[in-house]
Amino acid sequence: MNKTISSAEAAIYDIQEGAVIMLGGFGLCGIPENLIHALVSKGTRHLTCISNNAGVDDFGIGLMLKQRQVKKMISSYVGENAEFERQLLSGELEVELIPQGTLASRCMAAGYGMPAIFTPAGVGTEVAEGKEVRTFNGKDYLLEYAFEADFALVKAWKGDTEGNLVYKATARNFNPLMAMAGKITIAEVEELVPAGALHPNEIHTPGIYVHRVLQGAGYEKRIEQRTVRNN
Amino acid sequence: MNKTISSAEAAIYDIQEGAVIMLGGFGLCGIPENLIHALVSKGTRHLTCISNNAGVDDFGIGLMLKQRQVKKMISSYVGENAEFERQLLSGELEVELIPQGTLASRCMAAGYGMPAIFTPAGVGTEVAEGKEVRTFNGKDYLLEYAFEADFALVKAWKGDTEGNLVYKATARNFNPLMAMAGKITIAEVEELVPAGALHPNEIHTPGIYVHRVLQGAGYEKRIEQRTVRNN
Amino acid sequence: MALTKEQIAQRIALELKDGYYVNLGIGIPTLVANYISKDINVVLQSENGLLGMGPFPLAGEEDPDLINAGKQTITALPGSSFFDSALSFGMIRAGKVDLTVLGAMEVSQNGDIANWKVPGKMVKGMGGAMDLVASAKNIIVAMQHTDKQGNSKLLPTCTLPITGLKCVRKVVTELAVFEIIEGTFHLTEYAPGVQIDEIRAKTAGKMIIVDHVAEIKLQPKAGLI
Amino acid sequence: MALTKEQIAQRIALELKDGYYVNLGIGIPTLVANYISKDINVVLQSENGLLGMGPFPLAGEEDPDLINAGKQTITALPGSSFFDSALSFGMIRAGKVDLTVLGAMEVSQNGDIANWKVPGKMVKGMGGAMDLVASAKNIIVAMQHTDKQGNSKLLPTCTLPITGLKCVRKVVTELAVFEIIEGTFHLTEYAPGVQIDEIRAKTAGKMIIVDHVAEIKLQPKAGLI
Repeated sequence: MNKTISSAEAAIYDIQEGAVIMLGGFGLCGIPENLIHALVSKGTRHLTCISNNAGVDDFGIGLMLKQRQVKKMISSYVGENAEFERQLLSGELEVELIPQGTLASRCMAAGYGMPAIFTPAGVGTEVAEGKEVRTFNGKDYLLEYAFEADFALVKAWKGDTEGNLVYKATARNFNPLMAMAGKITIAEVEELVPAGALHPNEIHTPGIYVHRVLQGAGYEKRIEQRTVRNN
Repeated sequence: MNKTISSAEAAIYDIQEGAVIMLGGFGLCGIPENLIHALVSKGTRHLTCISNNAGVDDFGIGLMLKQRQVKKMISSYVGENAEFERQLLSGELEVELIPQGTLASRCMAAGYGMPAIFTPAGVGTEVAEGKEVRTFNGKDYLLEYAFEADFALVKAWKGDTEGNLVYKATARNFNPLMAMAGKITIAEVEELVPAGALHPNEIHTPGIYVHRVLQGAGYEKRIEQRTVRNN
Repeated sequence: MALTKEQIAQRIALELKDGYYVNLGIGIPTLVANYISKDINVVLQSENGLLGMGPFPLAGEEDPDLINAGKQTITALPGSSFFDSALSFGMIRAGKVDLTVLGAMEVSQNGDIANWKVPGKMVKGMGGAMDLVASAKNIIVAMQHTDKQGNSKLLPTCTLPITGLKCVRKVVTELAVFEIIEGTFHLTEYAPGVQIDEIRAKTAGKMIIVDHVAEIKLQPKAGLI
Repeated sequence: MALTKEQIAQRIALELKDGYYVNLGIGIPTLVANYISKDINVVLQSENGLLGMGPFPLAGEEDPDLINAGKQTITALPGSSFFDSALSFGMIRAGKVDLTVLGAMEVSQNGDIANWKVPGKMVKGMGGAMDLVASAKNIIVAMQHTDKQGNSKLLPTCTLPITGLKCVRKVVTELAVFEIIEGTFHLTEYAPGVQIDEIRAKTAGKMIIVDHVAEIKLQPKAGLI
């Protein structure tokens, strides 16, 4: 079942205006660089983006923001982006902030066919407003619904032609969860290998969740906070 | 954080009469052979065992059944065991049958700190009796509670001294889920390696979930249904 | 002539389309793997934690760590993946498996299925059956048309304890193929030489014959195992 | 003498016990890693998907795929593991992390914490803070005792939007250490040379002084970074 797609443009050809898309990554770590560039080239607008962060001004989702392609961001933290702030304050951009673990769990719930999950995150806070609270064993939890998206755009380290994916280090983050939650999941990988080249024990995302797999190119993998020790 | 324990006897020393224990494995595939043998030697009784299956007459949980150590089995399928059937029909053994995916999800829920999950499995059946039904997007789901256990006994292929575990092939099954659900999780492994010998990308169960890790010995790994092709 | 079990499997193999992920239950469903067309790519899921199930191993190559949901030794094809039981049923619940083939003791005209429990007999458990029938979007039942006493297994309502409600889309027996639509068994195909009157007589549930009813055609053997 | 930020971290390092899994938040909490005793084994969790976080890399050895929750380049120690964000918060929610150290803008006498939003200012989001405070069984807050205007950050009730309710167990500031018990800040330690009257004046919430109140003792530097 060969899911290879030849170009980033072809991979996203059917993402329409107004689509809900998930984008993997934590900060700039593990983001689908090629697919974002293709979306920027395509210029698709009015997108709802579910992503833990919103990139920086000149990289990641920031590139889409600059072109005003994003109608709404659903994120846990959006701090590193002046254009984002400008659009938010001017009312051009809608933002929904949700706890990071809730974001992760809601993606996972979709991939596991669970319509909703219970989490204690946000109980007693603004996040709980309008939400159902339920007590189990004396502790309160919020009912949070599974997230689905028209498209999930994820980045893996290696992938095979069947769509099986392996992530590297903390570039894993939301990628496997969003890969499970997309109605159509598009994965870009640093190294695309033939079926059988990845050991079946080591696969993080089974190919059944992945619809298209792209050999990425020109990875910049920008570092947001370069921090080193002295000795 | 060295979690190595020197013997199966030492690993299970504090499993008391009446304890609730989970045992990994699907059929006889991936069962904690050494820990079961130690429990049989110890003779601990009145156990509640959560395990997908109940072993066969002379292997796996069947050995514990033979000694009448099991008060109650919580399983999805218990078909391969004459002594089991005898004890069940005579009323010596209590059995709770639950759908296999529900069993898996309830273990996982515990490991993810979720008090309950929703699953459609069992809606409209005996399994739903007394359970809360809830409709999401026009489909009915049962509310099923997280499973916790006093002890989880799991079997991995490789483990390191920090308790990180890697499973092999379909011997993975319930093991990582139960490893997450035990108040005390005891893992036996075919190959115990130093911390750092397993690649951190490839770990299936992070050591935080594992309290004791044992180098197993004398694995029989019995095959229940040896099936071969001719050419 | 009624179909053999192999022929029932052979007929069901025609339901497999290119690109399908398929879960085959124990019994007749397992035999379907023998008849998958070489012209299509199909991936078999085994709910104990495998995508990409291959044929049984050669003698001497059995791996006790590699079994299917029927606990038989099997192999894994290139491109396969292993995962835990929660993810396995997760992908089933999430509707990622395109087709599920199951055995049954009874099917009702509205698509209810009973296949796990006979009152008065030792109950072995439902295994993954309740999860599969509650989740799969496309379920085909493979079974004999009648029980050993000759009683119809295609019923107005199930008499045995239910495994799942309104889930079966199609039934293939040794006599016929039915689609279940709006509370009725729609007879679409009959086994070669079998009279529709015989099928009608052995089908206790509400049955109608579709206009384009035809003789069952079988896929040539071309499979995995 | 009020403690420096480094000294606050140094004091908190004394709370780490052998065998602990610890999550350190951004800011002062991150500095705690510098002071972990070499006599104990502690594993650091980073909620973006890492157990076994090591020191910052040497220049030239940064890996863009290996960062902490503050997006800083870091390293992974032998025995570490990587996982996805759902499992990361899963182990937090399941109570597997023994100690969580966080910064805060306000803490109330019943242990409520506010650390994510200031009305009228650009809101960047809660990140993982709400998950951490709702789940962790043992939370220590590291913060300055007062804000830049000199207002107490230890309050009867939080004035800023809440991050979590009744979750903070201990507060360490540049002036003092408090345990929060039954709706009261229990002063257990004071910074060397700081008068209890000053602490009282700068603590707006209900405060009592424990019998065994003592001067803060610091762990010598002996850490990872």
